[in-house]
Amino acid sequence: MGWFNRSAGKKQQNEIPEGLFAVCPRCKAHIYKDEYESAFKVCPKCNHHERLTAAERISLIIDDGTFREFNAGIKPNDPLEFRDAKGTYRQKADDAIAKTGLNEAVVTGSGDIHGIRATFAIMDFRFLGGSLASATGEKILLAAEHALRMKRALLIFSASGGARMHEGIVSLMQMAKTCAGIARLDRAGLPYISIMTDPTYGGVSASYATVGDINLAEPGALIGFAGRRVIEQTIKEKLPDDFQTAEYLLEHGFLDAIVNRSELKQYLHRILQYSLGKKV
Amino acid sequence: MGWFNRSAGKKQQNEIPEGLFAVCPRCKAHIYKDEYESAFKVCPKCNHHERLTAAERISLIIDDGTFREFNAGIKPNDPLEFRDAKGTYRQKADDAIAKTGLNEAVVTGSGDIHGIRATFAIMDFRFLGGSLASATGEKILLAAEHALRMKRALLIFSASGGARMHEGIVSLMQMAKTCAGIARLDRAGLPYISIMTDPTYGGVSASYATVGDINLAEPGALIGFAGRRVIEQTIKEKLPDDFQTAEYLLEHGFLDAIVNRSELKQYLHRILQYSLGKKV
Amino acid sequence: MNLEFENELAEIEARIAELSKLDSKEYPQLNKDLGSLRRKMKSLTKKIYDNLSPWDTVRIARHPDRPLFKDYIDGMCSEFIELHGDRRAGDDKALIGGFATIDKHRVMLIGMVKGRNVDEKVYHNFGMPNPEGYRKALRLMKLAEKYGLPIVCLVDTPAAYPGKEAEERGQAEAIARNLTEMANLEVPIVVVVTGEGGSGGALGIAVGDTILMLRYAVYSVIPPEGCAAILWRDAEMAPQAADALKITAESLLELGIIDDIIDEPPGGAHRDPETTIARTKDAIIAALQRLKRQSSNRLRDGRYNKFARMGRVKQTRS
Amino acid sequence: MNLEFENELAEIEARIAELSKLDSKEYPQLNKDLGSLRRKMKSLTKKIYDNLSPWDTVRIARHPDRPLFKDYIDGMCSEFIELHGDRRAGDDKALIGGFATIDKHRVMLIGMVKGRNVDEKVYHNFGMPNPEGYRKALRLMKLAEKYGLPIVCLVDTPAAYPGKEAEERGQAEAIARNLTEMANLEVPIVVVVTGEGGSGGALGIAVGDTILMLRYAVYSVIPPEGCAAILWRDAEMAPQAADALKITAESLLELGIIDDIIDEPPGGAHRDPETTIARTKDAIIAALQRLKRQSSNRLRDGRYNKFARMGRVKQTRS
Ligand SMILES: [Zn+2]
Ligand SMILES: [Zn+2]
Repeated sequence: MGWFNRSAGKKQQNEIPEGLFAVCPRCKAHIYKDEYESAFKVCPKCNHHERLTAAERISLIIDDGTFREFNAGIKPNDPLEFRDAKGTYRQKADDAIAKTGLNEAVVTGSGDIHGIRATFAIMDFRFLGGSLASATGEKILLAAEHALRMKRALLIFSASGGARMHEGIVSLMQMAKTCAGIARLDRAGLPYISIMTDPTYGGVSASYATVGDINLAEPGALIGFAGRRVIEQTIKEKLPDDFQTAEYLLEHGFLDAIVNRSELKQYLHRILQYSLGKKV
Repeated sequence: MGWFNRSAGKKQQNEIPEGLFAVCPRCKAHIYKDEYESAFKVCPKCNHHERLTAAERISLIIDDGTFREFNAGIKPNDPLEFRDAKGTYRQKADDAIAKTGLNEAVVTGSGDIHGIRATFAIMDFRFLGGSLASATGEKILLAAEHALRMKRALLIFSASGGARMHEGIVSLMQMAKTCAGIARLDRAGLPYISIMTDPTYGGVSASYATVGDINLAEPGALIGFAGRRVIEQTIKEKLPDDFQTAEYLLEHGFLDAIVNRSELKQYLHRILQYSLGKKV
Repeated sequence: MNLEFENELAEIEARIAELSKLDSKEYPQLNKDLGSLRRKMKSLTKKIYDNLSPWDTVRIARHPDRPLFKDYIDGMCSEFIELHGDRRAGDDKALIGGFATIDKHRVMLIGMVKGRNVDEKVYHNFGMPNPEGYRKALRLMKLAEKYGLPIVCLVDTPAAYPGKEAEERGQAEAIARNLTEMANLEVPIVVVVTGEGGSGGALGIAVGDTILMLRYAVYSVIPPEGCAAILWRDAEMAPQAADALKITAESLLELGIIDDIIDEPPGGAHRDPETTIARTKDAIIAALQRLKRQSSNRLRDGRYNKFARMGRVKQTRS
Repeated sequence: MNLEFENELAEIEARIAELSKLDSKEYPQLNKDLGSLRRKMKSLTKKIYDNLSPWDTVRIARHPDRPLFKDYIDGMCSEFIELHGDRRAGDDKALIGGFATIDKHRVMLIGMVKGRNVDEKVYHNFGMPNPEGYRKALRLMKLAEKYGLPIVCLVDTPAAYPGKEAEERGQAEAIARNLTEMANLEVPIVVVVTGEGGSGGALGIAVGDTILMLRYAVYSVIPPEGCAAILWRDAEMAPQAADALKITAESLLELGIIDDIIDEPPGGAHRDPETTIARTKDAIIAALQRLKRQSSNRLRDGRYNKFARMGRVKQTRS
């Protein structure tokens, strides 16, 4: 469990106050920050899984030193030259780049899981809410093509509020574009494993995230097509508390399993051994 | 609509008293027998579709003089040498043969629908409740193989209470056997159209009847897996009146359409023109 | 019903209707006046419709008299045989399909049904499909593939239905599955956005080889009202959002999302449904003829490349 | 729990248990008596189990201590990763499946779960699957096909659940779909009937290349009670119906429905689950080794011919 004991997160989440303790955003328990970080931001009291950055996710899942990022230079495009009340999308994207140190809401590359090489796309919710836009879609399609070329499994970790409306229809088309990549992998008999983390919504849940050969989710992750508020406004009733939780989706048949973060790497390794029977 | 004005039924159903009038078994309306017969036993008042014999069905659907029956000599087998409180299955089968003039609960052959040649399997409920047994399954599989060989559409008219328990496990296996035939047709891209008539239950609904490329049913036909009484006993509540009717199944997504008997031949002809685009 | 930017048109129309009732013997100027009014009507229509804002276009795309899927079925098809059910859970009333004959072409025709009066609208859930709708559509598309029939999809939906049961039965998965499977289909797929192209709910049947759009249809990642509420924090800013989102046929053509625009008659489809439907039919036939010549592999690869090109971003070393 | 035809065995068992508590110093005959009792026990067990009626066999197949699917998972597999859900409506608790490793073989393992105590039984719906169960099973089988994994199905169900919602969601269609799609699968399928093979509900996962059956399992088109109620008009005649229906492994082997019988230890699987499970494991491994050598085409054709032969009837000119 080497990957698990390393201290990982270099960035602090806003929820965690400076000092010795972190505060669980769900149960408000005070947790030694070291303990919290080394447990990859899982609350030891209530099992709340806090959102991870792409870098933290890589350090959690991928064997030390094996990750090779590709297409890191792909940055948001601005096909609509979009501006809203608060300014231009270009500025917003630049701010996101500066804030996160990422060029887009997804990091793609190749790496090993306990020695099994695979292709990865890992979303980072901090970058404009993990929204799906042209550069995100492009990177994911290129990752799918990479997996196809190398005859490897593709693993996508989703974390997204949905399509990035600043790129309008071009964002919407990324749903079809990424799914076309998944479709090619499927025809080639190559495994695609989708891991949904909190949150996975809209244009991402309605495209690559839910059509994994195997659909996994982290405990408590919120996953849905429409947002809770939109639905409540539409049907004019209150939704149950567990609506759109991973546990709710499992019960309704859309997840193969919910996997604790501490077991996720090992779990993926076990699954990959079955999925690559024919190819490796 | 020539097929429709011919007088068809040579056999009298028990429900219809001798004399000038037939009585609709549903709405109890008195109908001129000639009118009733020439409407292929559809009540003009309530649209009740009375069960048809295989011969009536052939005369309703297949162009005059084009039907060529095959495998007519296949008769019930008695793999278990079954006998119950009332005697032997062999005797029961012989009685059914004598009563119906058929050798089994299904008649198979080739014929034309407005000039389009197809392969048919037409069940007859009078023969031991249209039950599926080894000879029934054999004839249906041979029909599927015939359609495959001739590159034609297969049409099956179902009318059955389910598997014939007198042949025990051998009857059960006919479900897998007939479906294997359907699977081959599907792989070859050949159309299979299922027409469910009253009643279609158990081993027949849970095999070939419900996996048509196109699933049709006659109005009011009862179609289900388990019988109403069994379900009511299991769940200990009363079922709605329309439970397991064709209309109910349509609403729940399992039928492509409900077609009136008077329009069925024309409807099948229209559909066949779409289904054979690639093959003919 | 007339939209507010059409008020002037409505006035002239009313005037024409009034004059038309008069007797030309008693009113010698009548024909001249009518002619002049008609000319004015025509030039004003052109002026208004040449200068529509994107938000105006949204209003036209949602116009209650705009031809709906059933009008297209009646107007384009010599035959339509509806095929029901998803074979899993139900028969969606907002998204329907079936065998259809358009000119000499036998196709699988699929589209959203909005309904005209209140009862119809409720029955068809205002054209907002549930997961069963998308699953039925996929079933029919696979049937079309088996039978070698081209697929024609007419898109006109505000959105996939955002309901509780829709979520429970996997609205997201149903759409995602369609996007994935449509990429694999081996028959031609022609898509026409005829009215509202409402986000993922529209895209769920819109992965086509040829994607056409009526002149005053819209196609958007989010309704302008929703976008305005989020980015402007004021749903009233919908016109601004509509503008920013580039949701008109012209913008989509420029962006390389659609292949062609089907022109609407002067004053929009709602003023002349017949011509609109005839032009749509012609455009579909032309697309079918083009696509039918392609092998299934070429079709599939072409479709892949088409979508792969959308929003292609080159690596920029910074 | 002991069945009434095992009463004599139970008495001897009780005697043995009693004697075993005694001290051999105070009771010099002890070891001799115990030995004789054990010999008697053994020979009586053999006598009883060699002369079981079909109805006795039904009782054994339903014995509460008979090993259940979860016991087989624990006993046969070095790893089992359950995969949930049908991606449509739910996650059936009566029919489950997942990746499993049996010896050196990675497989997709699928089976019915009955549950041991009342809570478990209710949770798993007494091993009676709903349509979601069959659809999940099919999804997993197709996944196995994609990954080139053999499929192993363990059958133990009274029936597919005859419920209202089961009908509404297409119990018949779900089973029929499995029968059809399983015929097309390109990977080996090994089926073992371990307990109750309840009609279509069992067959829904039992279209195999190799079909095995435990010695005291039963497999029937209808439960004997149901058959008796219909044909004898008296459910109490179930033993007669069980006899007539030929539902034992031996009868099924004779009829050419199954390929082999897995012997149960003396006194049945419920007296020695460990040995039963070990033998089942060995039989599965042997079948896998045999089937893995066959090409996918040969497998598929072989499966077709296997079922086509069942109940083959020759034309007799009369
Ligand atoms: Zn906590
Ligand atoms: Zn009547």
